[in-house]
Amino acid sequence: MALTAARPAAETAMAPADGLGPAGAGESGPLLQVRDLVTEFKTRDGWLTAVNHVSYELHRGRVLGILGESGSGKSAMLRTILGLQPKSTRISGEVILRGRDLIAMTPREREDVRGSWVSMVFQDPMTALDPVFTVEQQLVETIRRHSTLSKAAAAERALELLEMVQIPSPERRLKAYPFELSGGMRQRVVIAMALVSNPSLLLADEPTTALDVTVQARVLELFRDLKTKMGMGIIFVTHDLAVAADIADDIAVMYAGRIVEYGRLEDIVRNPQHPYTKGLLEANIRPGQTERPEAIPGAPPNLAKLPPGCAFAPRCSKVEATCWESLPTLDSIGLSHGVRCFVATREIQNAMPVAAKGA
Amino acid sequence: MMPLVLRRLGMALPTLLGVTLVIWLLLSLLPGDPLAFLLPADATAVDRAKLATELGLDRPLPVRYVYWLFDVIRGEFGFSPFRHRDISELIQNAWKNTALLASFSAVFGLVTGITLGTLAGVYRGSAVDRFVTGFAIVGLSVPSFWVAILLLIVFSAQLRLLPAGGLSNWAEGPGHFFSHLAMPVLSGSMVSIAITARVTRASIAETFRAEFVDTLRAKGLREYQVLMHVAKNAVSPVLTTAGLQMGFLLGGSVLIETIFSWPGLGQLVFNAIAARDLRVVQATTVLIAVTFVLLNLFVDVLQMTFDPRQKRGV
Amino acid sequence: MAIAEPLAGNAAAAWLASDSPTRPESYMQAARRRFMHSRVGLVALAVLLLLVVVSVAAPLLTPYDPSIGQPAARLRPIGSPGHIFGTDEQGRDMLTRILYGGRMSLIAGLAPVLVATVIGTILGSLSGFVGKWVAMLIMRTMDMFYAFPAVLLAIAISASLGPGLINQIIALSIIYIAPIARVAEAATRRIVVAEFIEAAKLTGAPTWKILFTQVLANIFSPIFVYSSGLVGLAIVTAASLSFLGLGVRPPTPEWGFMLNALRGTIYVNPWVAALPGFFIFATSISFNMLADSIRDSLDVKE
Amino acid sequence: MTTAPELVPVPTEDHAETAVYRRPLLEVVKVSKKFPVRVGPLKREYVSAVDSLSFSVDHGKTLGIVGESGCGKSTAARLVVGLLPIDEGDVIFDGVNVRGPRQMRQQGPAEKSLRRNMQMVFQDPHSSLNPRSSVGEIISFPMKVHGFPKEEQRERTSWLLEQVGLHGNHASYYPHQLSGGQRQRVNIARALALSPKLVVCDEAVSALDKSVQAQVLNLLKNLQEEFGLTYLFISHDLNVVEYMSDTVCVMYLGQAVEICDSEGLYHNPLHPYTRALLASTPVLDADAPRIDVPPLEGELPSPLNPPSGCRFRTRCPAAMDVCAEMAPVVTMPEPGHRVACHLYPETAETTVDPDFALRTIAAREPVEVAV
Repeated sequence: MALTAARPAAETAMAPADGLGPAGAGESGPLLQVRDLVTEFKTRDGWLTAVNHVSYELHRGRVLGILGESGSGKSAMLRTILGLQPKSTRISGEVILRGRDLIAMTPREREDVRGSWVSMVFQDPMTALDPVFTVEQQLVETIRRHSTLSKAAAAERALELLEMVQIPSPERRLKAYPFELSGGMRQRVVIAMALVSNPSLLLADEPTTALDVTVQARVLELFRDLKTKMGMGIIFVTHDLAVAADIADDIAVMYAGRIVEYGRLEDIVRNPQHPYTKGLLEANIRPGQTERPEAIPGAPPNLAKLPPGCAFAPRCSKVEATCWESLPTLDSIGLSHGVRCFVATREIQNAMPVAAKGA
Repeated sequence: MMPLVLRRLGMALPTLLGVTLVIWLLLSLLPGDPLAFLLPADATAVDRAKLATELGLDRPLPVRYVYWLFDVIRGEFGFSPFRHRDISELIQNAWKNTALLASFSAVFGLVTGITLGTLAGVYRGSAVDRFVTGFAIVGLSVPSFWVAILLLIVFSAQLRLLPAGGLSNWAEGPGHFFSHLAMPVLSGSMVSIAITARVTRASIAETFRAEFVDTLRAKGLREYQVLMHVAKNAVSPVLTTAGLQMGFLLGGSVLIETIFSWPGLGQLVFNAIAARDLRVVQATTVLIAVTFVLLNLFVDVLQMTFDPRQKRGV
Repeated sequence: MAIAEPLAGNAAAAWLASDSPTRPESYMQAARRRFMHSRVGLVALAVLLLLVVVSVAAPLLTPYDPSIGQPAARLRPIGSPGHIFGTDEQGRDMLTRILYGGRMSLIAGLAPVLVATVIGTILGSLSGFVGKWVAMLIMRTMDMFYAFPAVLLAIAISASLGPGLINQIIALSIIYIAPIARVAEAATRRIVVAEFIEAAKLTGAPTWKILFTQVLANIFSPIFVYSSGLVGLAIVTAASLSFLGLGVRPPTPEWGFMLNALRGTIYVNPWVAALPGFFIFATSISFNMLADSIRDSLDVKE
Repeated sequence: MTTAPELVPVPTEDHAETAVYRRPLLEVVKVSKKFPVRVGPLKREYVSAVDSLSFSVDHGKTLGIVGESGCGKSTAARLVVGLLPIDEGDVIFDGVNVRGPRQMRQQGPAEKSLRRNMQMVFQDPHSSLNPRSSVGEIISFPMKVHGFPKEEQRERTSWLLEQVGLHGNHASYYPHQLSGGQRQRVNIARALALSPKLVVCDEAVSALDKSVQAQVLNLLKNLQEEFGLTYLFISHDLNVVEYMSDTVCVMYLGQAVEICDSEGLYHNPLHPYTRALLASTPVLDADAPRIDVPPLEGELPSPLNPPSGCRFRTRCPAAMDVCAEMAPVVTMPEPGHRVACHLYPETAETTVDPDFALRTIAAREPVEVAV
């Protein structure tokens, strides 16, 4: 595959350009640490908390799937990492990548980090590319932003990148405008653009949601390749549990801006603990299914009007009086498994009295 | 792209025909007696009939229109009995002066408007934005002829800095030349500045909301590079409005030229209206309207070069 | 929705109560509420109402006749005793003429927009909804009017009809029909592709019924916003026509014509000469600000 | 003038049994539709959106149509209900041939009853409800058109709201005050207002959050059981279509490539495209049985200029020479399992009635084309 061949060239190409200095400490630890991240938006009715005290870690070569429905704060969280939120947004917490806190960076430093240390792939390939520039123009400008390559060399590298993401007849596609490409091809161009300087972290915001399933299958395959062959850490946001199961190593389930359950893929798929995660698994129609799915009642909450206590309480089948009064903590219930639910934690503690407690 | 340009040209032809037809109908059919002004009060019926035949008024309507149209195409507009001159000769002199004033106003108005609009669009919600938005609403509401009179009061009547009217040519020195242009240009382009600033601001602000801007930022592009992308995407509505501005300026020239005694088409129309010299009104209106149609045609073709879809002939 | 009844708790009850508004607000109620909170809009509305009241009540407010002057009291400056706004070149009281002139200006600004809105909406929505040759016929004709600079077309129409308030209103109405028809057509075309129109067609409802019950309410906002924005412009354009002598006949007071008449006196009595223009401006900007506030309250994207 | 024919709950005995000698409620016979597309300044070409599509749906059953974007499934839905005029072919509803919008605009009793009996649930929870109408007005509009008395309109509206799991108070709500799932329930209530026999669901759950999607699917199933509704269920999600439908029709580039009962389709897909579709659908359980075929190569060909012969051949892993030369005929390699592919050649055993090639039930009686 072209991926391995392309890598050394890319490294030499990008090394000198960014004025970020050497990557700091933490190279040996987790690639990315998000600590207590809070993002608040200003709206007509006051401040709205889209990301609510979210913390997690991501290691090199792993894919973290963030699972959530509309309004769960999953996209807002990705944008906060990259600093793409409007100026009026209130942000607190730390996002530590290669030893540097992205939140504390100056806007100029963050511009340098974007596209070099961390890249992003967006949901809708139809709108993610500038419609009035050719694919080549958009790739070359990105390459030259993060390297000292000449125009000709950058064009060559652009071709290489298109080959890497397996676009058929790449020479022709370079000269094309986005509207001349199919959805799947556009998403590959967006991915190629994200790979320009071999980022160590790739953020993917529902990158396959707008694609047909046969195209989705091939794009997911591409992501798997990127993970194994380039060793980057990927945060893959999706609303589709089945897609997450297809690509992620670890999964964090978000509901109303908070992580309600996290764990390895097997933990989540085979041993879900939070009633919401269970509900999502149930609601997902499986191939060949004939029995009725058990639906979660109600609708995802309005962030401007969250219930007191647990945000899932109004839809929860196991709701108790305490759920309405106070917010459960995210308790660790296994080596890599955690859940934010009074009932689930209690049941597990009752079953295994010696189990370690606390987050 | 070429076939598209041709297609656009093809579409302009019926418009041109329609425009001439509307003006012709308005000014040769609606008013009562077209001969009343041309004949002495004691004219006999024979005189009338003779004049009517001379002017072709006894022919059926469509024929009259076609004859008139061919005259117009040849530049034959007839004779103005009030000015005792050929209308085409009158128009020719006035045309140069109006073109001079209108192009200066257009350049000034568009440059100022686009600059203000871009600033406001880039710094949305800032003090600059509020100033531009406020200025735009004033510019939209203020009558240009009132601005002209205010300028006259301040700069001619009170301060005695600028001449109250007339035009100067380049030979008399740039200072002299521009002192005559300053007030007409300023008052005439007020509305253009306001509209252009508004449209530019809206277009830039809208483009900044587009999703690809996120991609550009996510790639790490510097903010000025992002602005370059936004600008190219935002240009289309600005171009459209630029074409329309030329129309405002040409139409508005009637007022501005009258106030500043600028011997252009506008003043010609004004005097012709006062004298009910409808053939002059007709000729001038046709000329301005045709210019407007052609300008918009030019803008449309220019726009195609910014749109890759049209460039590729899709 | 079938929400599991929670296991009591006051917090739960309170939240559930707040979650289900008992009397939801309709679109128009929401727009009215938003408008009542916009300071600019309310001020503009107040100014305009004041203007309407004083110009209607002009005979009660001033002892002078607007058309008869005192030759002895010509060209008094602003602030003269008995003539707060001074007098014009014929010795007529400016305040009186401004008040009476307001009637003409308001009528000349509002009437054409009203007429053009009705006709433009009918033409535009019909062409947007029916499409095909109807749209072709209507919109091509509109394009023809669109190909003129508006002021010039108004001048041409007024010139051919002759001066007078009615002719001026006709001229202005004609020039505003085309742009309103375009807005109406675009809005209609956006609406007719919506799925709820397909749903209405599926019931077998006749076209006129769909147009009235489903389409009109939805194109009302954009058209209303556009038309209200035109009033300010129409007032200025009407004044321009009068300025050129294509409006009311003297001695009827009208701001545009007054401005023209006083043009010659700027060296003698400059600020009185500027007064009528100020009132045109103030009326026009009030309408424009009102229109902006209405647009924001109706939440229509430009 | 008319009273509402109530949605009468069907008797509990298996109605499929009683339907044996009835003709299908809906028969779609070789229906084609082309759309003009401007390709140059003066040139116009035709996109074949639906090409010779045939299927039928029995009373009380569900036929699912599945396919990717551009396969013509939504066009097919609109052709069936008459929102688009049919270029060629016939749609026979309850034994009556209907040919689209012309009938819809006519106001005779036959047309009125037709309109009552065919309704549609739309995809987009935003654009499917008139933002200026209250929920009550939206649901009662069809009844108003059909002249129901005021009182009955009101009663029936609150009854319908209850049926779709909403509260009577919701009648005074406006669409923007409802969640996506609630809007879709209103959408369904409106479709049921005239007690239709056939409800066409065009991507009715695609825009919903996953947790809400199951609610709406359950609601649709409950309503079908209770009132004996017949569904044409259209979606791009193979799992959902399979779950909802008795029979599934797979479409590719405007053509039906495979029609089969949903179980057979899942366990034994025949057409290479169906196999690819199944293999591409992400699954939760890693150990679930999967069809191991490589993901589809290449791009969807332009519908302006579809490939010769079999339209799928440019992306088909099993493409042969013959595929470019001629379009495959529909065969029935297994009972009730129809497929259009050269891998399944026509023999004496696999041949199907050429006129009603893709009907789920073999034609029992000649179709009388009425109207």
